[in-house]
Amino acid sequence: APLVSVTSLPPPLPLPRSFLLKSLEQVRKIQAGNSVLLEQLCATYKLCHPEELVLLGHSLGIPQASLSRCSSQAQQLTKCLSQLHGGLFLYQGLLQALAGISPELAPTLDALQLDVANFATTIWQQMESLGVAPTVQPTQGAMPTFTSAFQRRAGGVLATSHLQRFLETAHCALKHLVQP
Amino acid sequence: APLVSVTSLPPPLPLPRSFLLKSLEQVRKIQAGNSVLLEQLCATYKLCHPEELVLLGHSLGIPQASLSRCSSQAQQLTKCLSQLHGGLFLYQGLLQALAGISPELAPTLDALQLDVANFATTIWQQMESLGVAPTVQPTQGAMPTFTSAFQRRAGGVLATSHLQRFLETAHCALKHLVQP
Amino acid sequence: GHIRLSVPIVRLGDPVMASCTISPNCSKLDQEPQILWRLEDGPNQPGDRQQRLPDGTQESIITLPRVNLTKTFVFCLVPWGNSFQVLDQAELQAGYPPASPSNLSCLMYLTTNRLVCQWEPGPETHLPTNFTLKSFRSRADCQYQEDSILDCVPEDRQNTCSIARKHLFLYQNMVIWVQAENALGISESPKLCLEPMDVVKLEPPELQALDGSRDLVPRQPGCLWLSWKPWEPGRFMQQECELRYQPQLRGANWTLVSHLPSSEDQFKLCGLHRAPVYSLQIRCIRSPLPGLWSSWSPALQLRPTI
Amino acid sequence: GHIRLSVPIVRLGDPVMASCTISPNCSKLDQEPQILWRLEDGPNQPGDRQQRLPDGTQESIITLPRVNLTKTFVFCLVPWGNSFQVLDQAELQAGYPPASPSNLSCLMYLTTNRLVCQWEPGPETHLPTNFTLKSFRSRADCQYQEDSILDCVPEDRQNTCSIARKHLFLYQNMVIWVQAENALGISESPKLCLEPMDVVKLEPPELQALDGSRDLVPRQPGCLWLSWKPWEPGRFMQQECELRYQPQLRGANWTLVSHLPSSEDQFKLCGLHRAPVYSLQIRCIRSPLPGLWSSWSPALQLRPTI
Repeated sequence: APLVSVTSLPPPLPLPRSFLLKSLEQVRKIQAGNSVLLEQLCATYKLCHPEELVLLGHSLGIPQASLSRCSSQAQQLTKCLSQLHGGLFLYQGLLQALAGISPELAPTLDALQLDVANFATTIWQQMESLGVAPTVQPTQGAMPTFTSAFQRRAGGVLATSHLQRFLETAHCALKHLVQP
Repeated sequence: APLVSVTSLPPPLPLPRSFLLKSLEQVRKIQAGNSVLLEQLCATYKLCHPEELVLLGHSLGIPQASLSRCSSQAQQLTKCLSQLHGGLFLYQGLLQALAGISPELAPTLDALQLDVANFATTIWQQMESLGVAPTVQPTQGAMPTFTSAFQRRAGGVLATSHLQRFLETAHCALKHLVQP
Repeated sequence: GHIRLSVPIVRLGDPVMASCTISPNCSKLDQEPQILWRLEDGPNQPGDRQQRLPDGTQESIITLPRVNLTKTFVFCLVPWGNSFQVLDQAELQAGYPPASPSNLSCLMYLTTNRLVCQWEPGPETHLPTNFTLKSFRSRADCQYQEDSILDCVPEDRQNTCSIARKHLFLYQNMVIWVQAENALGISESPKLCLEPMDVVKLEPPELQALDGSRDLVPRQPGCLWLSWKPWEPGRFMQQECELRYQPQLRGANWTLVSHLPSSEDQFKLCGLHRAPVYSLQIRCIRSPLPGLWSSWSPALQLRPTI
Repeated sequence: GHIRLSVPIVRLGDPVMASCTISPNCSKLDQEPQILWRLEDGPNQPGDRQQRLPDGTQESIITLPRVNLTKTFVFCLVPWGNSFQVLDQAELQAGYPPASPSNLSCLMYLTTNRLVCQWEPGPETHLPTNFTLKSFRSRADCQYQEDSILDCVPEDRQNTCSIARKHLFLYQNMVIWVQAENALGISESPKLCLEPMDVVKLEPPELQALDGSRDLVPRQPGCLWLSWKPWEPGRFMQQECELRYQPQLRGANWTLVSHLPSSEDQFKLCGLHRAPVYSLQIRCIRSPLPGLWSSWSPALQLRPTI
């Protein structure tokens, strides 16, 4: 059964079911760690409203990744995988830039960063197996620099809430692929 | 009551009873630690016969301290205290030269060395209180150097068995002073 | 936006002043935005006054008359569309300077070869407060300082610290005290003058019943035969011991036998008739040199000969 | 005097040769002293042969045909007056090379985020033997090596080592094995190929009885109402659970209910009549991805409705 119903495109690639199941599990694992981090930032530093940090996010230059090619309407598998990898790679770098955020949050942040990096690797290796990986891995763009503890914490709130939205889209797309 | 009965000498110095009691206790404490070290050297390295190491002791140059002025026949208090201090000072240096003898013996050796050093200080301070201390503390002479683990262990057997005999004499002399 | 506090750590109940400044080149904002403040989860409120500095910077100043929380997050915000945007956040801590630590006491342990001191830290300061056990060696009267000993830093939140053998002269006086320090001040406990061996904590000897069936012990009615040996690590110390015994009857009192030697191979306790079973305990003290009583040995239950 | 051993560490049962030499400038001795040997506490004995070397050195050689002790002190002595003097001592060790460690297995723990591996070290070697858990990351088939992971060194005498999260790719295969090494040789265990998450050790859910008095649960005879939620750290995993129950009667067997979901708010178990009290336990496994069964939950004792 075809996975997508868009015509005039190359035929859909067969993604192994185990890859999809493992990816879904990784999404949920990262979502769980991410939620813990958001709750800790709210409880410890009273930073509970990401919508109040939009202006700061702009001035710090906190980036956001898109998953437009993974929406169920116009799913283009190769491009979706590539966007998924690119986004995870971006957030992994962003989480790394938050290092030193606070001793209490460090274990959660470190674990989250590793989970995101591992997931990005899983996706990349699948792209390689399918022969759709670019010849060179993308390199990380410039990351925001934080000049105060508050900026780092606010950056943490923004990065985790962006990642949360990214993962919701990714989960939906993967779910659609595993049970078409 | 005079402490010694030798005539034609300056009158005996009054040694505080608490100094004598504390000195006796320190002698017994060092004797106990010393015995443990001797037993450990025998049990661990089968070096149970100091009399078989005389030749080695000569060639290594393991020194021995005298307490001739503390014998009950001709006790000369100032000279006895000075010999006691000198001997303890010598053995403390010798025990220090044994450092690295073996990981198992190190705690016992370290404790013993500290007890001997502390006892030497007690004696020296008493000599100062009596006004009979020389103006400069003695300095340590050349200590044997050991070129093998066996030499160091054999040196340990010799040093501890010399110290044991020295302490027996000291105990006897102090006992005589505390109960004339 | 940038918040400055007059002091970041204050005494509880003291006032604190905060200023929030917005530089004029913050292009996304109005030229003269209204600066608002928020404490913890509280409502947004204006400052006491807002002014424009010569360089165009907007500054709002607020005075918090009494700081009642030990930790407060202070936010500086501006209106933005229908909502607000946080520009900066500062953390304000409050507490008390440390009181003098009290009840400092030390015990010398022969098994670990450590002098262990404990103290009471005094009332909660609500601030990170460091305790340090300080000491120096001295002559008999504790008036003069010889070598000072390395500071002893207790493990996290323990009101106890132990000085290792290598820093001690066991038979020489030392002066010991505790220093408490936090961001609001320093205080010291009263100083203790002691010779480590004079506060040695011995263990009691092990009390043993002598087997009544041995020929060595002739049977005699109403008696108990005992033996004890000093606790091994304290064997080099001259000690004096005391024994207490009590018939196992309701309301019975202990009877004390004092001035016993530290070692007995065959000790006879007679004149026991009132009960079938007696409890016995022994404890010892360094003597005639100063010392502390050991705890009582575990009770031995014995039946006197008939 | 100086002892030289042909080898300082040998296989148990192997022979070893020792020589003791005395230089001619050892003035306190005879020119040609008789060199004697002593093993441990044994008697003094002459060597196999004694010779004078061209430079005047005396040399005695002894062969120990079979070394039967794991540790032997060898002494070289000379007669001296009525007794003997020790000139040198050497320590001879004996044992076996390590066997291949066996039964290597690993579990991934989600609370500590560590992959814990254990193994059996094989028979005693009598020599200091170092075990090292070695590993590298690989692709699906475990044929190719990607990054190698830092060696994991177990704590003293523990046959277990744990690899921290930062060295792991949880969803990628890795190759793991144990290397044993002592003075007599090196050996390796068979290699394990696994993906850490496939050996995750989940904890069972907490099984709870639903209060029968609540309106939500209509009373119906011979039934039990239960609920469970997955163990929190494993909640992100798709799981399948199974329940077992047993009437509390002598000789009763467990009844199994399989293919249950990992979470149930209101699970009804009916048709229970034979006993007044039932024991119930639940366990779960990652599914459909590979996993290991959790242990059974602690038993819940429940009385069916009448």
